[in-house]
Amino acid sequence: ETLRLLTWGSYAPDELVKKFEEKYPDITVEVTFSNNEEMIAKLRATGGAGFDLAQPSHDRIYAVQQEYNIYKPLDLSKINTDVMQDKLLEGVKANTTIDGEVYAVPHQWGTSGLMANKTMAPDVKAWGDLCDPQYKGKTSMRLKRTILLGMAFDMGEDPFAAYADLDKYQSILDKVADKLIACKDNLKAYWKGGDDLSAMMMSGEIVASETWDSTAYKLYGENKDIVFVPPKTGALAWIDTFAIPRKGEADDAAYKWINFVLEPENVKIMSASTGAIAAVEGGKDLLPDDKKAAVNAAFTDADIDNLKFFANIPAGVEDMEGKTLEKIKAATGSE
Amino acid sequence: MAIKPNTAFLTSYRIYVAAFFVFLAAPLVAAGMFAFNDSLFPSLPWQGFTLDWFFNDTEPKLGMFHDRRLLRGLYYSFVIASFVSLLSVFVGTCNAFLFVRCRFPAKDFFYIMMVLPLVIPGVILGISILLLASNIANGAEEALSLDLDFLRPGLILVVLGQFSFITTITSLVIIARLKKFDESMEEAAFNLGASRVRVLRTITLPFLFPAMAAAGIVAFLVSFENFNTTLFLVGSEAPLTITMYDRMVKVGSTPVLNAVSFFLMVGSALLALISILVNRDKPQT
Amino acid sequence: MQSMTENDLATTDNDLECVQVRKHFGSVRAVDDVSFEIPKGSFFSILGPSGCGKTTLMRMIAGFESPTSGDIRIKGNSVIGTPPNKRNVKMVFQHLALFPMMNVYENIAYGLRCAGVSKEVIRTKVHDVLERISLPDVANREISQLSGGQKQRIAIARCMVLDPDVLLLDEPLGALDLKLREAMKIELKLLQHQFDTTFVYITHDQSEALVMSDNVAIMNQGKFVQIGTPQELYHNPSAAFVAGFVGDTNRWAGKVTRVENGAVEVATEAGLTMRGSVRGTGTPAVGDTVSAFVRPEFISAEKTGASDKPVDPAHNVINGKVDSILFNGANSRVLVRDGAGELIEADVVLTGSTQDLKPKDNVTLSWSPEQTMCFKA
Amino acid sequence: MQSMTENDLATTDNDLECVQVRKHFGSVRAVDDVSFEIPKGSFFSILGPSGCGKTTLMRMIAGFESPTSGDIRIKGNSVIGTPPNKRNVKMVFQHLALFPMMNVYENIAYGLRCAGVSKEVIRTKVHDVLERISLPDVANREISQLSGGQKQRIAIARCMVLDPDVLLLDEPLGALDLKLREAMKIELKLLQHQFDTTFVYITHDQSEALVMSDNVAIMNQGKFVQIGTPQELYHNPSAAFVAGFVGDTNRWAGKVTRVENGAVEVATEAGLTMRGSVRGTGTPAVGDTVSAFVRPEFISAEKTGASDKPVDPAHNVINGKVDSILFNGANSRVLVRDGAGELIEADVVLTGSTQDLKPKDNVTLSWSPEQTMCFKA
Amino acid sequence: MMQKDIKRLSLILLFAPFALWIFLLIVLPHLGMFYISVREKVGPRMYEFGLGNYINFFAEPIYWNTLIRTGSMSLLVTALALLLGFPIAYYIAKIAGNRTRGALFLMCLIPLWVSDLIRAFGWILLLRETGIISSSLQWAGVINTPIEFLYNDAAVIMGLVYTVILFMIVPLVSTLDGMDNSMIEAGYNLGGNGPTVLRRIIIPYAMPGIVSGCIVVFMLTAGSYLTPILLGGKNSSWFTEQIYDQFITRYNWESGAAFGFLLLAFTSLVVWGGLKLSGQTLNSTVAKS
Ligand SMILES: Nc1ncnc2c1ncn2[C@@H]1O[C@H](COP(=O)(O)OP(=O)(O)OP(=O)(O)O)[C@@H](O)[C@H]1O
Ligand SMILES: Nc1ncnc2c1ncn2[C@@H]1O[C@H](COP(=O)(O)OP(=O)(O)OP(=O)(O)O)[C@@H](O)[C@H]1O
Ligand SMILES: NCCCCNCCCN
Ligand SMILES: [Mg+2]
Ligand SMILES: [Mg+2]
Repeated sequence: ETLRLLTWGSYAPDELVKKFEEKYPDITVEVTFSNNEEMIAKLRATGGAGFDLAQPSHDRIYAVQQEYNIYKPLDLSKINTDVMQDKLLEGVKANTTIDGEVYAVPHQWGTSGLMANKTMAPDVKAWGDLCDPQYKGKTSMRLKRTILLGMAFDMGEDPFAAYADLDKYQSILDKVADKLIACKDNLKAYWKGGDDLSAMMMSGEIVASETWDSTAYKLYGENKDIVFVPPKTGALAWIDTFAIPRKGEADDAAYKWINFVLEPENVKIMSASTGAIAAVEGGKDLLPDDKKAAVNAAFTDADIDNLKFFANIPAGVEDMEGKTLEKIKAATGSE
Repeated sequence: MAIKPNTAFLTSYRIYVAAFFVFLAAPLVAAGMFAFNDSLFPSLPWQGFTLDWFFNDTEPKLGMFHDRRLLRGLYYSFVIASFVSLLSVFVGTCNAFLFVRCRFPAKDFFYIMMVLPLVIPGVILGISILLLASNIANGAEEALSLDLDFLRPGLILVVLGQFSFITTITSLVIIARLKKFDESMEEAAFNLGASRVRVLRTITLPFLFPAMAAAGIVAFLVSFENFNTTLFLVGSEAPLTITMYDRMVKVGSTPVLNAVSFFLMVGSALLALISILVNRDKPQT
Repeated sequence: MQSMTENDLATTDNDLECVQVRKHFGSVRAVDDVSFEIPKGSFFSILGPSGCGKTTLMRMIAGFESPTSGDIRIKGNSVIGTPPNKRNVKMVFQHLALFPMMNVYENIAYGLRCAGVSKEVIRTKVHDVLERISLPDVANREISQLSGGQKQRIAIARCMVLDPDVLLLDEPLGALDLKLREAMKIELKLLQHQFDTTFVYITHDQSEALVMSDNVAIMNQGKFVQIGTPQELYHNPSAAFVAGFVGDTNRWAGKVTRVENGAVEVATEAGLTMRGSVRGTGTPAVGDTVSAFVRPEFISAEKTGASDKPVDPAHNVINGKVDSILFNGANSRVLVRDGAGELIEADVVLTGSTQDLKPKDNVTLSWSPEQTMCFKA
Repeated sequence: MQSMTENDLATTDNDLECVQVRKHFGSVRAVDDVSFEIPKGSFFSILGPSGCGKTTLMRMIAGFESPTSGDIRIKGNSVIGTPPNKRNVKMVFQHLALFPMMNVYENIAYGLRCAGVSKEVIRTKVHDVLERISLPDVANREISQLSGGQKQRIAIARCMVLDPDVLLLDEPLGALDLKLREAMKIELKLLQHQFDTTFVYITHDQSEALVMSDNVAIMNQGKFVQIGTPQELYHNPSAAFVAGFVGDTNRWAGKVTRVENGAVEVATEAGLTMRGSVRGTGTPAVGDTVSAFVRPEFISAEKTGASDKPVDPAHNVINGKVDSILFNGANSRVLVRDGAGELIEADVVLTGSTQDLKPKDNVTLSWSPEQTMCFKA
Repeated sequence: MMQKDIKRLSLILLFAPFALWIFLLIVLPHLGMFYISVREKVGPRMYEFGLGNYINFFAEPIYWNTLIRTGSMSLLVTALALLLGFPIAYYIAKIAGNRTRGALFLMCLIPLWVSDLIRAFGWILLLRETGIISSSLQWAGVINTPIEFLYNDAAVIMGLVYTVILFMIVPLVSTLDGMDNSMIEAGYNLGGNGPTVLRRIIIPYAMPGIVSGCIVVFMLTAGSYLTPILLGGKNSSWFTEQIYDQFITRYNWESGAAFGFLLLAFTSLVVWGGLKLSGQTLNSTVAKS
């Protein structure tokens, strides 16, 4: 039988897949790399068919499930929930329970924050510093919702709280948009994937950027001057989860995979590939040494306490954010 | 040669032509070159020559021939392209006979319909087919609790989506050839005692064969490199372009992508060569 | 139209008979009530202007079109309803339609293979027929490696190897260049002798039809106007159309001024008077309009007063002035402007000597009334 | 090659002169040392087999190729180095090259527009030239709506409206069908009279060249072999090539057995003996090989014993048997097999009477030694 | 009789695949898309008929600005492709020797050998601030500080021209190839100079090829996705990207479908206008090449 994974790039390292297939010789693993939006879009188009296990982030399940009904409830008895870090497990369960059924369990977590080249941009501490004129033409960000949220926090707002009042949220978005439009001039380019971000950072074309932590860790391995910087308003934390598509055809294999990748020696392999911290007890210690060093270089305990976990996205927010992003993208005159 | 322009003009003209071909080759050379760079990043500086990105079997420099996902992408691309070329050559041939040989009402209109898919943006084709298929599948599921799996994103939809516009290309190629066919050749064969089927088999199809082969090769190449239409229709069996795109945007590129590019360039060049040979085997009348 | 009386005889020595064959395309009567029969082993040509229905008639014989009405019989048996691949009538197409994807051998073997003949027999037959068309060595050539004349012969061989009852040829020389066409004319006739098969040859070039054929049918607007030997057609045309179409000729329209057992006197529109013999159907009376034809070679042109022989008093005599000489070697013509201002063409032999006619010379033209063919209009 | 002596005279009445023009493509000598001059207002043809260099020569005159060496002069001025659009030499192309995206009016007006002529003048000129080619009403037609002959005339009009010094025509009749070609031959000559412009006409069809031209140059393998009037070429060919290429002819290869001031006796390979006159350069001696040519129209064929007139004793006389008659109206031929087994062609007039020659008849062929042209091989 | 039956049968047999193809894969999906585009979402899994999605488009300047931007840049790309491609096509069809011409023609197809992605990838490697071009220029001493060639509209336009130019050259070569050389010679012979012959003879003659190439190129450009995304800068939005976003990021199939339809309508309108201006028909151009 085949296990069709719909997951993030690097969330299924070859080594691990091979190991899994050796352990379960009757299962072959097929991997499709994706991201939150595409996962949902794809599953929506297929009505939840075509894949046996998906890995959306914890904040992207509730509303989507209500609207499109693309996941099936998990059978928690088949999952080794014991190994999971309680706080994360409960958080995800709380976020993804509909009609008493749980739709997701946590896999790995990580943050979005800033990345800076210490020698060239020692002062980058907050989201807003990307717009600091002294780095004109040498900063970058991804034009997605993360930067909207980060910038909102930077401006003293609490966007997650505003989810309850969409009008309020809209006004925050408008403010953020103005700021980001004004900031446009300061940027070299919007990055679209880890690839161009790495290239720009490594080559010194930019000195600071919004980033996924894993990308920052990877670059730290190459160049110790490049470090992840948790913004002073708090890094945005996400938890990528396991969810089973409604028409998945290999549930058993899916559960086997979930349990398999949470085994400590496998977590090591996984984290080495993803740079994210597994949602198991002592997850951080299972990071490979260089990544652990990078995390330690980046985070103090205070930073960890200050993490802002993404809140569940209510229906309609994607649309509002989308429009805001379009507005920013379309705004010209700054060049 | 039509008429000889003066030499100074001709020289600058030639330089322009040469510059143009340099322009055409530049990005391919750039993409191909870094396949041999002994570095984890496909960029300058040059770290020395290596074939690791083709043949090495261990991370981090996993060569393309050991990279299961790329190989699987290659395999799916191949499967998709094969089906697409077979189907589109078949329908293209039927269309050629239809439009060259048959008379029927509103022929001009239908001819325009046949050409149309070529000018519909690929993204739109992909989306419209996805929407229709999903709606039918959802409808069937809700109303009849029927699982019409083939209407969900996946190989079949990708094949259909690509087929929908590639058939126009194959049709045009084969029509052009059939138009050159002297129908009296068929009559001559009848006259010599052949049955209808035999005429088709021994006269008409052999005559069309070079065009069918060329159309097939073009269809194969176009299918192999299609992105826009495929993007919306792909399921879990991703062809190479999609795999590479995901790799590049979602994982980060290493020179293995350059290696694949290089490999594809060589492959396409070979195919192109074959198509020339097929078309040149006999002087055609 | 001799065949009409024999419509119903089935036993026959004729390879091909058409009985009141008609073909209408919508309102176009492409072939209109054509009847003829072709005796075994003869060379029969159908000659007519473009669009007169020749190809349509031939396609009906070959089976590519079915007649609107009438019957077509091959060796006495009706073939109406027989599909083209079952008729023993083979056809050489205008552009030959040799198969370019096969070599010469395969082209010739094609029909035999269709008939399921065994490999060895095919081999012998193909080599045999190649011998007979004097091209024994080309079996393995590609079609594109043949000259125009060779292709022509291969196209014929491809049919003849099947031993057809009738071979149809639709303007097979049309695509060849001038010199080759001249040569092939003679060759075709020789091949027909060789194979001793009935050839039906379509052309709009009268010299082809005249040179090669035993019998020629003149076709116009879907109908056969006259069937006869080349000489009959040339010298005894039964209608003005035939007289005008076959061979070069001077032509006048005029009114009959006198009638006298088979001979008439005609005054042309421009004012000439000449005597002529009545041809074709219908005897013209005084006052009827007629067309008069005289062939250039029957008009003798002499410098006025140069000849010592007196002109035959029965002849038509006209004086004129040489307008121009169309020098064309043996086929040279002189254009003479007569008193009425019309141009008359006459053959001349130009030897290059000083006695040759020159423009502006005064000439006397004379020809006999027998050679002046008059048709009632 | 009369021009050679006048190479350096610049004042001239000649519209076109070529002086030792050569054109080599790599090792191919397409045109090799050609010199000639064409006087004002004449019709000059270049006649030669395919590939002999006619088109290349013409393209040099028009300016599309530049000669490897030699000079080309139009109205006495060298045009070497003048680009084609600055030469007052216009050209009618083989496939006419009418512009399909323009109508007739625009086609004709094109050249005038290029010359910057004002609108009204263009209008008058175009209508004028259309009158002169007798097509006053086609100005607004599309090219595709014209018949072959009309296209031909438009192509000429398009050039003539520019009043060229010389009009070049490269096999303009090649693409037309037989009947139309015949008609256009005469028409072209009339048009040239009309416009009174020098026409240089290329063809490989001798009858075209002979009928139309004032002077004809015979070209072979890049060289001019002879220049002369049609009659000169036909009756006094200066070389065996000309004798064989211009007009139909019987041809024998033989050895000289006797020489006698300008006359020779020749024994052919097959064993015939005949007397002939020496032509061309070089006087053959006894034992030399020669080619002997006799045109069919100079051979008289009589039924043996039928004629009462005695045959001229100076004539060559051969007895033979009629092999076949090629009936072609006024151009009929008889093929006679002589004692040596060779076929000899002679012209006959067939009147349709019983006295006409028939196959198997014994005939006596006779022709005069003057008409037997012998060239040293 | 019998022949007629066979004819009818073969007509039906040949028409069937054509009809299935066009109807099921082109007509029906577009009808479906249209149907979805006129549904308005009024709540989770609740829809109502209405033109809201279209109204939305026109009410929001960002959208139609992007569409117009996409359209005008596509026109620019088309014009550039024609300008750059015509001399190449002319060279191949009329000037190159018999042997080189096949090779040159094949070389024009080089970009077709690899996907859009790889082409864009190659350009990125060349154009980026630390890329090959900038580095070589520095190395050659032409510039002292690296220059960014990537992430701007010029890069997008160049990348697009690169991608589509072959679709301009191919139909041009085939029409120019069909043009009798003597037509050009006649143009000169009758007194035209180079520019006159080009303007009055060659271009009018090649018009069907030009229009056909332009249509295909314009459509391909307007519908392209990867190149503008990967090479574009901060301000370069492309309409297909917006369609993608509607569908994928914003889960809004209804307005995505409307956008798709608008793109189709807009590009068709431009093509129609182009055909009218040039006096050609779809039948005489695209269909011919
Ligand atoms: N399939 C057809 N449908 C309608 N009309 C036709 C068809 N085939 C021939 N015709 C008409 O029938 C007439 C005779 O045509 P046909 O081809 O037999 O002439 P032809 O004598 O062979 O002429 P040519 O010498 O030019 O070949 C013409 O008027 C032609 O237009
Ligand atoms: N551009 C060229 N390059 C090389 N050889 C050429 C070129 N043009 C002509 N030739 C050669 O020069 C010779 C003369 O060619 P040309 O076209 O002048 O002959 P032609 O007399 O016009 O023949 P035709 O009657 O067939 O038109 C031929 O052998 C031809 O192959
Ligand atoms: N907004 C949620 C982001 C989740 C990111 N997962 C990142 C995986 C990167 N390799
Ligand atoms: Mg015909
Ligand atoms: Mg020539």
